[in-house]
Amino acid sequence: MALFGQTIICGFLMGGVYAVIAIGMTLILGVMKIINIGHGHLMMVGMYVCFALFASLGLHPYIAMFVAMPCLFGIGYLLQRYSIQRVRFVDTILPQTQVLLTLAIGLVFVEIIRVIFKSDFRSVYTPFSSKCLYIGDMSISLPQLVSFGIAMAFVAGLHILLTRTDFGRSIRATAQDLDAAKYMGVDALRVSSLTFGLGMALAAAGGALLLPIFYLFPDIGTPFTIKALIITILGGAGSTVGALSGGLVFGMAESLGAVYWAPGYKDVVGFVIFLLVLLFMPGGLKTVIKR
Amino acid sequence: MAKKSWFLPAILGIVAIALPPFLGGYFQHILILVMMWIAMATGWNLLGGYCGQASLGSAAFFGLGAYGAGLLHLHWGISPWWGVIAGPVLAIIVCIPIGLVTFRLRGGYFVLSMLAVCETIRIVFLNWVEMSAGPLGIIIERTWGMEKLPYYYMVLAIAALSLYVVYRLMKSKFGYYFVSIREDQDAAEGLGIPSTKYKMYALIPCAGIIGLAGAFYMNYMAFIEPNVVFPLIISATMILTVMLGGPGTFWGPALGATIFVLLSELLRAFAGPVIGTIHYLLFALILVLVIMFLPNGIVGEWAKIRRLFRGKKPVYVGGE
Amino acid sequence: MAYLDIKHVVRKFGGLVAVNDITVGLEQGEIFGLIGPNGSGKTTLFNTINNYYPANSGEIIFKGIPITRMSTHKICRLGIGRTFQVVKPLRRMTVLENVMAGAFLRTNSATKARDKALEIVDFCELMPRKDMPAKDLPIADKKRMEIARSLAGDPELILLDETAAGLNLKEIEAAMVIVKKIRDSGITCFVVEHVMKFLMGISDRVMCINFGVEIARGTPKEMSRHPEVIKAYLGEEYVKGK
Amino acid sequence: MKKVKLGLLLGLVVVLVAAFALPGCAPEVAPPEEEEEEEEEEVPTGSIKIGINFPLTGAKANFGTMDWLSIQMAYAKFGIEEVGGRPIRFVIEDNRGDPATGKSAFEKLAILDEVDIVLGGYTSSVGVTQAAAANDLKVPFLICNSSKDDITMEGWEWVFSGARVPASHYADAMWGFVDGVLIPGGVSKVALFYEMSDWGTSSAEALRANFEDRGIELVYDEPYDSDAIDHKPMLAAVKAKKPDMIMAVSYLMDASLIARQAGELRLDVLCFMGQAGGYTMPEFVVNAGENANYVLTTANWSPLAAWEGELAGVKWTNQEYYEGYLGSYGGEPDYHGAQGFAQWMICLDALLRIDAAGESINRETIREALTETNLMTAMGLIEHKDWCDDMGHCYTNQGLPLTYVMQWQNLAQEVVWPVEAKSADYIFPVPKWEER
Repeated sequence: MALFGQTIICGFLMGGVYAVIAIGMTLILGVMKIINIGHGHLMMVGMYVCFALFASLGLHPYIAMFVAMPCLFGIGYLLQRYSIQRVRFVDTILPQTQVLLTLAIGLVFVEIIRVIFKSDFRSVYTPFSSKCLYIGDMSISLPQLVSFGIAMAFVAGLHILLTRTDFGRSIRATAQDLDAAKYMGVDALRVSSLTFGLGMALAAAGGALLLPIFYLFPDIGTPFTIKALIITILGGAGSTVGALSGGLVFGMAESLGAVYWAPGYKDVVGFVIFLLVLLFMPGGLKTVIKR
Repeated sequence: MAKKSWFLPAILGIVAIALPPFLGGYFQHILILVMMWIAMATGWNLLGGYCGQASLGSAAFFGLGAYGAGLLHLHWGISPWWGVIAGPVLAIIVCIPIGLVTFRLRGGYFVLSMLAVCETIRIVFLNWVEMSAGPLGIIIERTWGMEKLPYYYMVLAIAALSLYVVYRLMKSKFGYYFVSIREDQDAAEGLGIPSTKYKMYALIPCAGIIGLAGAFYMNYMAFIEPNVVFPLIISATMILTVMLGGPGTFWGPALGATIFVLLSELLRAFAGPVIGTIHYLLFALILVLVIMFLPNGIVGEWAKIRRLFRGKKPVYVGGE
Repeated sequence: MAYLDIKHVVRKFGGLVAVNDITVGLEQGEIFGLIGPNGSGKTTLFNTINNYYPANSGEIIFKGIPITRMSTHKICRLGIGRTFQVVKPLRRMTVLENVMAGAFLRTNSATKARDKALEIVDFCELMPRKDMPAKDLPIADKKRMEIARSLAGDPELILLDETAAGLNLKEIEAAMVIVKKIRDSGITCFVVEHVMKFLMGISDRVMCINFGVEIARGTPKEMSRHPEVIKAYLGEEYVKGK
Repeated sequence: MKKVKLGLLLGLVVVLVAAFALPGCAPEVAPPEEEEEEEEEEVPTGSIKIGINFPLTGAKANFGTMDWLSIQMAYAKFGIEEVGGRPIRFVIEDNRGDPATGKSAFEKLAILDEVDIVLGGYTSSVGVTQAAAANDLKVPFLICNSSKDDITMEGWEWVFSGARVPASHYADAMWGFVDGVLIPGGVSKVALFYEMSDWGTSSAEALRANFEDRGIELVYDEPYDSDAIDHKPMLAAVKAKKPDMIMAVSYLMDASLIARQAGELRLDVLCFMGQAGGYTMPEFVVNAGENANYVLTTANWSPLAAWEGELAGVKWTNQEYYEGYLGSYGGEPDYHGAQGFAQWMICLDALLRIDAAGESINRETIREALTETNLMTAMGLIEHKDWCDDMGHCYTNQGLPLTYVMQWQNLAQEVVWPVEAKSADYIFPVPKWEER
């Protein structure tokens, strides 16, 4: 029982952090129909910004986050505006050109970081990092709990942004029907650039939340890209609620897999979910939730 | 689609056959890699470039090909050269169910599903130690030690074969149907083309060719383990080589693979000592620029390149 | 038993009933026109015939073979070709290659397909453009190419969807000539048209539908006077005026 | 279309020509060492070329770089810049931790640069391909880190692995400790989990066998994915099995993560034993903090090991290497670095012995000299011997550096076993988490 409870707790808390990382992805996929393979790598850049601030000024990632996010927002905006946009509507034989472009961009960032910080492993360990609450035999890691809280705050904030503000509306309009949005006078390029920036900023936030409980090296990105993709598909592109629920479900699936199947196979759980959702529930969880 | 022209193949063939014996082992090794990648890129191009089903998981077929050879040796002590048959067969057997599932998806989702499939296979091979020796990998005795020419001519044959297969396919009904499916699946259906069936017809030779390359890799490198033959980077490299040369063109992938291997090796080995560890950064940057400015690859954008060299400003199709 | 029998076909999209209990029979060798205002369900009816959208109820029988649940490409193989209202050219293939793609339906040899395609291209007066990439064609030629493409598969019945839409008078004339030629070569034509003039000129029988229901049927002459039709097209008062 | 073809043809020809022409002038381009850029114009013909083949970029670069830096340290330390009037020159090749690239690099070193000996070998998969190439091309190859047993089990006579420890022998010193301390201390149930890699799996095989010989029950025995983000589920499962001892084989950061999360879960055991790797690294204590305390680990090198000796008239001590590295590169070295340091000592020693014997230095003589290596190094006394172990593994040119059991005490590593080498007493059983 304690084991099961512990497993659920772990999955749940990780899921929250995954959700933040995935929301960036889901926004970008939803609005621009771009699958951003470089997502995890840009998250890694955000983490390094936080790390640099921690190393130099001793800022805790939770604070450094608010520096990292604007940085990544800028990077994302520029990337989309001047690089990805260029190939988006180009008439290419492979329709997936932008996917590959994001892949290559990811590589570039990894190498840039590698040149600056080397391939060494970094970590931001504060005594707080291993504080815990104990319920009977089960433990809840405080930093994970805090991360979870912040994560939820971001999700809520983003949800409000998308539903209450004009900018949010224009984003959703573009997501639903690009041409229609254009006719209604939405500056699609601006919206998509801002969305991409936003997505990157959220990725950075996710990275910052991860930093105290995890560690850091230039190639950290790929597994997170894949997790984010799975969650995005699971939750349904363009939906914050979807991403959140997807994140939680995925997090728990992962830890349940690790306990009751085998730690080595836990990733397979994710992929299986991914394929099943793609095939039998194309809309993802959001369609279920809507009803 | 490739037009009939014996000129180019003849010249290249002569160069490819006649030159290597006069080269040192190192260059022979590089040429072997070039040929291996030509075969893989050409195979990928059949499904991705011509049939429009770009897959980010083709490393699965490479790995299966390699393991098809390796497992023979591991379990039954059979010479891995039989893998040249077993590898492709294994790849094809596995690719059929994969196709049946993933071909139900279109566009980006197909790309991702293939990625998921490939990663799943990698993890299974890592964990299922009794079947695949897991991360311990498989070591074999190499047939020829430092003698490289046999390997070279073998892989040259593989590359030539793959080019020939694709050439014949694209000249035939299949070629027209593949491209029709790429261009507009609905219209294709309306013309009486069973699209899923023909995607299969594209996938099978694709998997076979890549599997063949994998089987060769096993025999040449003499060591494989899942993280060496199934990683995302191999799938990605296949796409990037094709992107570089020109998807949906006959010579594109071959050109792309050649440039890709030589460029990365030149940067690493000969620029590396001068510019230090940033050589890979340079490499990645070049990739980005190519994808940005030559989205249809060198062959695909040949007209644009020529305009560039004539000093006229290239015009971008679509764009902003 | 008609050549193509459409019996009580219904097709719904969510709440909206796009095709509501249409029943019609086509005779071999005729040009049958289907008219109706925009959104009256003409194209939807076509899409149910070759099963892009499966019909919710009712059945479709071609040459005595029920094709209601048959997959699109099989239906085509059975001898029903079609063109699209929104043209779907195979963009990066040349006109000739487009037509060849159609021709391969009946042959496996590239040369045979090529000859067939050339013949059809000539038939549709596209010769001068045969090596042009389809995406660069003007709209009129795109539509013509689509006709050629489906003809290449030797259909016995061809569904022509708004062939005249967006063409100028001269082009319409030309199109009419071609459709006539097709019919004369013994192929039954089922023509959906928005442009009255086009249909009136060529069709033997015309059916008019609105909101998915049949409102009139008869010869072109009758139709042009039929109050319901005029109402559907021009509105109530014109009927009174007449 | 025709034009395209023509252009293409030209393009291909140009590329091919370039490919063959450029490398031709390569050896001049390749500098011996970063800091010797200027002299590299006229390289003395008769120089002794030392090939360096490590991952210097890519994900594995951290250890590759550590090896290379340590080799440079040793080179500077012993100050021998020429042997028998022939200057020593390094030719650096970066393999990105990818076997195919590693092979390319090796071929280039052996064929193009005509090096006399190659130092390299980090990660099992690269190491094994390099070793195979070395044996084919008949180039002496000093392998530094790659732990894969098979590398020296193939009977490759050109491959020398004195300083590196085969994966299945990392824990040798531990068994004494197990028999002498743990079993009497009441350890009967062990939970074993290991990184899903060659090193992890081969280690696990050896450990499993030895535990079972001693009638110790393995209550948990699973591989895990070393770049997993959250190891708690696995640890929770382990906890549920109530083992007396944890035996963990971990790569690097996952080690500290596991130690930390074990603490968070209050996973109480009599003894948490790590298998070298991550548990011995400086990063471990940085990232695990307090949780590092009392963790025991096997090790095949320690800055505390009192190795010392004299080579080429220069006195050295193990401690000195450690401090030297710390001083000049601002980071602590671990056993990978020490192996690099040792490998240069072995290489230099061989060169000097050949010279002393008045023979000319070439691949053949180097190989012969290496077979007679008997040298005290930073990894202890190194000999290249052929021998078999009780698992039926037979090795060629394989040394067997002494291994230890160490324990983290107040955030510092102490050698606790074997007793004669100990720097502190072991603490066993370790206190419960609540009581810390």
